[in-house]
Amino acid sequence: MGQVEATYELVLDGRRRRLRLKRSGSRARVEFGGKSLDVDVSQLSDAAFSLILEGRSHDVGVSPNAGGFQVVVDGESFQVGLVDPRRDSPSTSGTTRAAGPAAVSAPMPGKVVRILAAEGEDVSQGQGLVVVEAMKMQNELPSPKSGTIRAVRVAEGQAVNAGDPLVLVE
Amino acid sequence: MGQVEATYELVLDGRRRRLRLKRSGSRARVEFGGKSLDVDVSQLSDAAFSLILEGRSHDVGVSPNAGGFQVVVDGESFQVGLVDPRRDSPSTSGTTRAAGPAAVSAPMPGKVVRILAAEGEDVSQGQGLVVVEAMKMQNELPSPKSGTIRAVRVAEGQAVNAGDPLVLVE
Amino acid sequence: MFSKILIANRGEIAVRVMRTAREMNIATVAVYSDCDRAALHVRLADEARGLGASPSVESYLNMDRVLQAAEASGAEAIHPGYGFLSENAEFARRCRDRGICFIGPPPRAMELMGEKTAARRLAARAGVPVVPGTGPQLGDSTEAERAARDIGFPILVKAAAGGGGKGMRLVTSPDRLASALRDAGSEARSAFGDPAVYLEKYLRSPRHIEFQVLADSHGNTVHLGERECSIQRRHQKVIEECPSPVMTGALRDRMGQAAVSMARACGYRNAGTVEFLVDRQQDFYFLEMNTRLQVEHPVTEMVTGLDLVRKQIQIAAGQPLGLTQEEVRLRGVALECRIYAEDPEKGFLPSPGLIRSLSQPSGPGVREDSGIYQGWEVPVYYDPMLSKLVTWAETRSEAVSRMERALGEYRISGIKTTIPFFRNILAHPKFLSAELSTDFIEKYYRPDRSLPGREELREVAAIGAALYASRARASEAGRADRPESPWKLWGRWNGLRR
Amino acid sequence: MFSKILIANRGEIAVRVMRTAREMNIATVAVYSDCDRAALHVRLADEARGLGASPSVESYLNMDRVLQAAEASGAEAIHPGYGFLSENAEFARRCRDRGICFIGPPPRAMELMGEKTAARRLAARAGVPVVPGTGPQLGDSTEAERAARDIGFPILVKAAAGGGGKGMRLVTSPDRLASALRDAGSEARSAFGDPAVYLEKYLRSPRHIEFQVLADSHGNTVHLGERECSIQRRHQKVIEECPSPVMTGALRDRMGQAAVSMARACGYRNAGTVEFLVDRQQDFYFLEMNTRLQVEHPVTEMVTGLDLVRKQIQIAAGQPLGLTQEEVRLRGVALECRIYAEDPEKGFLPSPGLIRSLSQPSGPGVREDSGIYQGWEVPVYYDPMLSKLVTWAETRSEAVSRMERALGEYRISGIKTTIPFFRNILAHPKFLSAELSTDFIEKYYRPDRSLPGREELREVAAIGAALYASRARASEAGRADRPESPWKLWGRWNGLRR
Repeated sequence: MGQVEATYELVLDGRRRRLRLKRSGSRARVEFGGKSLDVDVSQLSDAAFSLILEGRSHDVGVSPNAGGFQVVVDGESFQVGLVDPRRDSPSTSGTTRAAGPAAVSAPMPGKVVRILAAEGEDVSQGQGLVVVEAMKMQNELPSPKSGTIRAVRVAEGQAVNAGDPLVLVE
Repeated sequence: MGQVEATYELVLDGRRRRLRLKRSGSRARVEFGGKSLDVDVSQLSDAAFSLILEGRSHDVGVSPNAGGFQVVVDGESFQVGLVDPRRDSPSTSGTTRAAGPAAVSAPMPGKVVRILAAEGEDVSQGQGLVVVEAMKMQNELPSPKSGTIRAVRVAEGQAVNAGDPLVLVE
Repeated sequence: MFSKILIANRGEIAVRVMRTAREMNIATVAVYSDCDRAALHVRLADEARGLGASPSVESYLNMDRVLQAAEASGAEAIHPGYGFLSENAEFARRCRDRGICFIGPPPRAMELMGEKTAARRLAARAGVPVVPGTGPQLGDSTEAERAARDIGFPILVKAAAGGGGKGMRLVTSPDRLASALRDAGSEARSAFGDPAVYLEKYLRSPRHIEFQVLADSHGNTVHLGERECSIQRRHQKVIEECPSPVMTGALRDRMGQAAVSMARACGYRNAGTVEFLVDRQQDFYFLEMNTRLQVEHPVTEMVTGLDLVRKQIQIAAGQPLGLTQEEVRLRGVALECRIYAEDPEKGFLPSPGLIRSLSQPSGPGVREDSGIYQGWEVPVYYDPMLSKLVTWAETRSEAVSRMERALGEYRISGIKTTIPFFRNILAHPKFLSAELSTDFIEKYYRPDRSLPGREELREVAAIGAALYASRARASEAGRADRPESPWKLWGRWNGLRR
Repeated sequence: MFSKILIANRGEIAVRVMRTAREMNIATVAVYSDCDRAALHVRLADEARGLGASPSVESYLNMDRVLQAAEASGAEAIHPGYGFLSENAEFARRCRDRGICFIGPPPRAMELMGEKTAARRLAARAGVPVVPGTGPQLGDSTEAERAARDIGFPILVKAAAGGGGKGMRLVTSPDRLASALRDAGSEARSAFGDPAVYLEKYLRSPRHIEFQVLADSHGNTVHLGERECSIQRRHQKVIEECPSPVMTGALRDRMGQAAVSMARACGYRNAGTVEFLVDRQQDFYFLEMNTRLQVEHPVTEMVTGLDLVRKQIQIAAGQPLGLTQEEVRLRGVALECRIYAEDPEKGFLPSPGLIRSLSQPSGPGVREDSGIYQGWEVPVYYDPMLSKLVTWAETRSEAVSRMERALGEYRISGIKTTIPFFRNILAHPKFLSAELSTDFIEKYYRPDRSLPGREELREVAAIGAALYASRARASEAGRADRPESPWKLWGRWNGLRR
């Protein structure tokens, strides 16, 4: 895999943490949380690694997603956010902001079965705005904040992909 | 997968056969052995396809090897040779010719444990020339023809890869 | 015996049925919707026929297309699996009219058991205890209230044509009855096209225990013991086991006999399941009969040693059961976890998508009935069940340890699954001590309760993410893997963001 | 009970042992050679320690390094699996000397059973029938010939320290005896460092039937019934089953008692196997005792319901067996096929390499104990066994059908395996009618006998190759996948070709 040296800003369990990685072939040195660790890395496939850290063996599967990565370690699943250094904010699907417009986006692919609010309508935080059906389950998506519906981007019966913006509240 | 139209010279069960393939996305038309077949193709991975031919479903895994391809159809394994149009001869590991020099090459990766003939020695067809060990098994490789050892390319104890030429008989 | 059958289903159950058919030397025909072209059940079948577009109504629920596929392929019988057309009496009749054997019960038995209050009446006539309750004619609200007081609060209002928790309301005091009747009736009308509801006594923390029955066309009916399915979420079973930890030989005989009586009462043939609620006094009440193979049938198979699909096919082909009640022997304990494509960290949100890496558990005492593979894209159109993980051992505690081991070995990335949810539940002391009830998950499941050692793994996850990111950054193609921020998309769409 | 154990092995058996350890809540330490860094047993272990270079003598056979790994990790016990150090009494002693529990028999029992003629003498003293034969002192050729005539031709000349067919000669007439003694002795010297040979009566077409025994340190010894392992190739078992199709209750009792006597006679503890040959008259003869877990132990596990590795660990930890002979119950029939990385079309040539695609069988009655995964490169250094496929069913014919189904579901590409070989053998009428013997493969296996339907699949193979080639041609990278012709390589090397 050649030489790599990089620093990442990660979001773990809601907290931002810095990780420094220095890798040369199967050997990696990681500085993280005040510790310095030697890691033996074996790449199993595009999406999977075997890591040995201080004698402990870990099987790791990584999948990129909207929020960063889903990382499955020894069968346990974790969400690890990655801060884009160019924008310095974690890219997270369905992220809301306290001020300014907030989008309600589809958390998974599916079909819009009901729209519960119209453009111009005042809504309160937590109020159901759209019902999306996937895998025979209906999921009501709540408003991230109190405000006014600025835009409804979808129609009932429409298919949507994960991350598609559905409604904008301001 | 876009459009493909090509003709292949294949070697199946020792016989050379022509196959004409016209593919557009998941639809393919194949002319082969005097028949014309419609095939529904679904690519499962780099190395695997699901094919439906006249209503019959087949699971196909393909691996390139020295002789062409190993093709596993519904769990049954086949060797399919491919004639290189630029050379017009099937590239086959360990292929022998009636006339001219014949190479004995390693049929699998392993270690040379014994060499049974020296350069300049006369040997007869079938006579053991080299013993290669792999996976705790010793395999004696016979001479493909009667003749004289022209060259011995390996030494006892040496590691070899599949296809490596070991001895040349002329 | 049949020489070819069509399996009118998809996913793990279609694969399950094909396996037995192949062992019986019967050719198999798969059917598939557009998005299921590369599904495992299509890959493993001898023949495959497309049905149409991905939504179920245009494919797996479309009787005309399924029947056309059966006729075009020359299949002599159809196995419906569970769900889809499996409990559709009209479909069973249409099969019969076309001379195709429907591998399941007679249409009349399906209908009798499909209407809940009719099934309750039949149970009562057959001497099988039912939960105290009413028929679907409730009269006016005064009469309904009188009936409710007779039964005693709390009561459940339930849709007569119902199922799956639709048209159901729990009522704890008389003053809430009228509105509950109105709401449940309206929900029942929209869900089933029938507003009829009835009242039933609400049992607190009951156990859900069901009996597997087999009946042939020669008059033989036996039961294969019970399954306990008390661990439920949204009225859906998620963990099942055989035998029930509270079962005794005497109770099994009585409940088994009740199950056999129900099957006889409705003229049942083939495999079916009689469901009961069991209270803390070990009194049992008939709940309903499922007229098909159940999702959870493998736990019975592991403990009895029988192949239920083989029995179904043999019965449908007119063969005698070849098994007396005395010959049914239970051995050891089996557990099943239903692995769903859902995100337990986000309220069990559906999680369809591409399976990027997968290793499935195996080894001693482990069976996996799965419909997935690495590289398969789990579609958005159907039930989220990916596979059923089953373990068997001599004792319940060993079967639980084995399940924990197998869940730990099950590695899947790309989509979220309920595997962590099961590890959480199985580690609960109340699960280990078998204090099961249908409200177990409400009472005991704490999504934020971490398994021991999880915190150490979080650090490893961070390293894994960084290693992946370093590769992605190194290659030009890396960026393409990551979906763009919805904010950017949004901005592009309507120019709101600058 | 131990809190951590080291598994001094690799591949499927290391994975197998870890599974049970995890179920017992015991932490596991894997060891690995350089080429096994990414092996499945390393991925599934809690901890992992590198041993050294890939050749076995520098890694899995290196006692110092294995013991260092155990001490560094704090493991309290070592499970040796089979092969490698599993029957090495010196290793067992060195474990003991360092205060590490060796999960296996006492060193003295290993030594007693390791020397063949000593084991034969012990058997005879314990009243267990042995194949008629001599000790290792044969005297001069006249005396040897007299001994041979007493036994009766044909006879086998066998190495006293032998195993695996090395130092073995079949002699059909007296005039070939002298040269056979010379050849066998010289082969034995080079294989085992000991030229001693002995004579044994040659049984024609015998069955190989072995008994599993378990003995604890509290004086309890039981047998778990038999395994028939008559299907052998190059003196290696390839298909095993439990129970033996020729076994009767009375014969099982007698042979089982003989097996228990052997275990008691050598002071055995832990799991062991007593092997017998059985002739057509159902007379049985002690062959040897294997002082370790056998490759084929899963068929016994499926039929008895016991976990043999759990029993091994419990016994090693000093726990009593907790199982009487009467409590051992056999149920149904189990078969095992050993899947090797060998090319059956090329005389079973080893076939190491990259596993490009893999789907493993599962479902009812199927267990796979495997050490591989998609993307794993099977190394050239070790035994070619990839996995063990085991099926269980109520009857033998169903277990065979299930095995055929499971073999058909097993899809692996990139390397060749013995799967087609097993499909061929299982389809043979003599296999179905259970007419098994150790020369079955010589007598009945015909590599060129195609399964029905194979010819149609050949056409599909051609289409698959063309589809692959069309992709490869379309992409620039395609060519890089195909190794160059050795002719071209040769030409480049020494300029012989122009």
